Amino acid sequence: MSSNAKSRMLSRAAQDIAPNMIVNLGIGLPTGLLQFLPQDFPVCLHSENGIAGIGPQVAYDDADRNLIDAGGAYISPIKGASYFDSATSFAIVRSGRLDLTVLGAFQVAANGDLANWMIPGSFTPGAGGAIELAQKAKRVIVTTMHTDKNGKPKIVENCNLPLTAKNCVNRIYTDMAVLDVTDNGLLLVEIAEGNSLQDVINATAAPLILPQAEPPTF
Amino acid sequence: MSSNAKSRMLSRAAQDIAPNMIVNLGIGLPTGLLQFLPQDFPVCLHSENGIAGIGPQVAYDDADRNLIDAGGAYISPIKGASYFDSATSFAIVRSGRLDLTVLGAFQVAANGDLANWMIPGSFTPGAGGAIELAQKAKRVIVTTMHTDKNGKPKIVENCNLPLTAKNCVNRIYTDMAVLDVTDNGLLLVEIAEGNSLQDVINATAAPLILPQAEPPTF
Amino acid sequence: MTLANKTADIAAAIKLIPDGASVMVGGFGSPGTPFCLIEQLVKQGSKNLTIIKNDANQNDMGIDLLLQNGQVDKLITSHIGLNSNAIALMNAGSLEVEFVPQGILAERIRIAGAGLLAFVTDVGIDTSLANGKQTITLKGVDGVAGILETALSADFALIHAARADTFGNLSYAATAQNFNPAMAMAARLTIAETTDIVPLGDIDPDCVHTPAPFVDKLVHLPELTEAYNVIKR
Amino acid sequence: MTLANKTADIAAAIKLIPDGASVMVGGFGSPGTPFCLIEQLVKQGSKNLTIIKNDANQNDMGIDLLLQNGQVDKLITSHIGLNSNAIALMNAGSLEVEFVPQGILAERIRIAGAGLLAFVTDVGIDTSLANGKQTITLKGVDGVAGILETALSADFALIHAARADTFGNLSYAATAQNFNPAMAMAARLTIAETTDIVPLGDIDPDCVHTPAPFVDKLVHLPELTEAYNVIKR
Repeated sequence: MSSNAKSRMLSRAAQDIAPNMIVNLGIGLPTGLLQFLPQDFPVCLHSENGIAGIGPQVAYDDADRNLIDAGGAYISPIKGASYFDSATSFAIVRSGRLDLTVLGAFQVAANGDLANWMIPGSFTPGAGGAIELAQKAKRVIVTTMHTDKNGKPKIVENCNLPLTAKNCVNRIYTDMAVLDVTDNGLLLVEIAEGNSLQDVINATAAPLILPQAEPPTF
Repeated sequence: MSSNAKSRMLSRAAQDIAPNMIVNLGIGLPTGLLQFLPQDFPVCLHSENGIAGIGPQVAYDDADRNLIDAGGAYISPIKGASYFDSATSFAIVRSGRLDLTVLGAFQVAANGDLANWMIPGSFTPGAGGAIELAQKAKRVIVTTMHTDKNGKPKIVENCNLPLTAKNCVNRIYTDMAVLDVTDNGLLLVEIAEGNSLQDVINATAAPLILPQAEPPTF
Repeated sequence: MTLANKTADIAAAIKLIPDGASVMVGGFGSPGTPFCLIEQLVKQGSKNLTIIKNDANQNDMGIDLLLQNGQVDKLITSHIGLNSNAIALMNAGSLEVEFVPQGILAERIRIAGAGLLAFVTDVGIDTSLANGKQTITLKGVDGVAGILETALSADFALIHAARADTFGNLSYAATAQNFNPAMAMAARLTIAETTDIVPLGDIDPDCVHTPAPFVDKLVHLPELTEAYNVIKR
Repeated sequence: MTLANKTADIAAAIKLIPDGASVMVGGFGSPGTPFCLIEQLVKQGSKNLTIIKNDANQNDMGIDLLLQNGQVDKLITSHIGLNSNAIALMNAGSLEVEFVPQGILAERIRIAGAGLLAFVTDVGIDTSLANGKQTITLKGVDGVAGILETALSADFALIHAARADTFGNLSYAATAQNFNPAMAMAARLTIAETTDIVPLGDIDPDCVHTPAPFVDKLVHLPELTEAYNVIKR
């Protein structure tokens, strides 16, 4: 994915964050959304290792060795932050206090099934907190490349990898498109600049519901 | 119970507190044990409303309105005290961190069954924390008058009141005697000054195992 | 990034509580009881409430005012021995009381706040407390392991804090903590009162007892009324 | 009344851990990991250990040293993606790994610390995570409500605290809190390390994260070694 396409995707996904949401950004791509929020945007960022109120990342030399996010990045707290233990942190998650979580994906299915923690036989690191985030946040969006590094579609009719959670994804942002998971399947919402409708259809291994009018670009 | 008999009982029961124990003293009579401990005695007093490290009671005019024990008495913390919420407080209780609890009783049975929270039809205030204290403390002792205000024995073969916990009491201190709950029944350990062996037998509605030698007085 | 300001007018906050609501109320005895929020609920007069509180306060204070005002259908509690009015209402059959052992009550509330469904405990297993409750056997273990105790959530929680920042991070004083942290977690909408609302950053993030994600509305009290003092006896 | 002094020599404290013990180790990544206690356990060489830790640290630090030293039979964890050595040992079949979703791991530990037997959750109910687990139906509710997750206790817990008083009241710094409070509750014997042991009364009782009744031995560290710094990448 070109750095342009990635920026465009993250910038578009950042618009999903409404004021005053409590948001958990998954490790990797999702953390990148932050740079596209206005500096004084009202949002409470939660990380499952025990903080609500994450501020900007800090350089190693300025880092507090006791203060990281779940991905291991050195962070700073904003004013009004709180620290808590892991049991309390997941109490926030499971009791439905997260308005939004943004996750990566190995595969997303047409019904919103998500697989993002295990590729049997090749990569089994454990799910960390992904299962509870995916199952319990009020809104789950995925940011991912549309295809894997071999060009294989990651958006599929049915996942063949072990699921993180069933029927949990609400929206998918990729380098090629924005897709909504609906009761009737995947609705094409927007197309990334430089891609044709046919490009998106070809790169997707699930049927797409096309809008009446030409889908807008982003 | 004369104030002398009561003092003797509490003073004798206080000897059950070994150095460095974590102890919960039930509401009422048991709290009275404190006055018979040396001032610098090493013990951590827990109260289920959320403190470990209770110090002396304080007068109303000097009281911190946020600091009471479970019985509602104004207390002070000793140095090294901690405050915690109710869930954590009972985590201490149920996980077996209490070395000793001292409870009152309506009835104690020969097998250590305890009834101390409900007299059906006349008094049903709820059990508060008594059930978990009785069931989970490593050692449970009861301080009580030997008979109720009508002279009816409180130490019985079987409780007819609803149980707080089964088979939980290790030792009973009364105004007349000290009794141990053993696998074979109640063992008479000591007799309070001024009472004869026959007095104790008459006031007890359960068989007593008598020691080989004359039981010592206290 | 900035954080929402959750301060609200007391009348507007309590207005959210309709007839028939379930309401958790913090406090163990007087400490930690949100007397002002309760009094506003009395003034408002919402009816057919289910109240969840460790105890029933004492006569003529705290939730006893709701009981006396006929606003409460059911009380879930561990102990009401200091409130003769509550005992009388219960004995007269005009108040349904569900007694729960104190630590089981705290844990049923916390489990709800942790987004879980139930827990298994051996507390009370050999007594009448187990009557009517579902028992659980564990795979590979002979015999009944314990009683299933279900999560206890509520529509609202009324919380008394010593201090809060404008985002709703709460800290409590001494034994006024008690049921407040678990209840703040277990309600669908949590309203906290405090005399001391401070700017963001004035509460050390390491000393927050209830993180703000659990708190929805924050009511500033100009002062503590006489009810907040432990009763002389 | 006075309170016990729980300070102990590091070698004497770790000496208590025999072959075959189950050991909980605090920390999420580097913050909160008791590196010095772990290194003493490596030095001591206790074998056939079961280690319970959120993650496997990174290569060549923390519990990876126990893994590399062949001291660990089984690891119960949520994620080992940053430790390629752990993944290799697992794939080679020389290390048994039980994966537990992170919040379920935290709660299984906390439930043990709360003296309870199990809890019921719908987390993972529709996925392979439910395979082989006992499911529970609730009385009066149709269908399976959730999975029974059993309490996870251990013989020992190794804890890193920012500060402790001599009685063992602990406070943690920032995200170094993580699994430490629940693990301190869930072990039969809890050993905490800190560079900062203060006299009784120097920790505000309202700011204690782990109350001393959960702590058995307290090891003073003269200083933090290089391992305590988050690794540069």
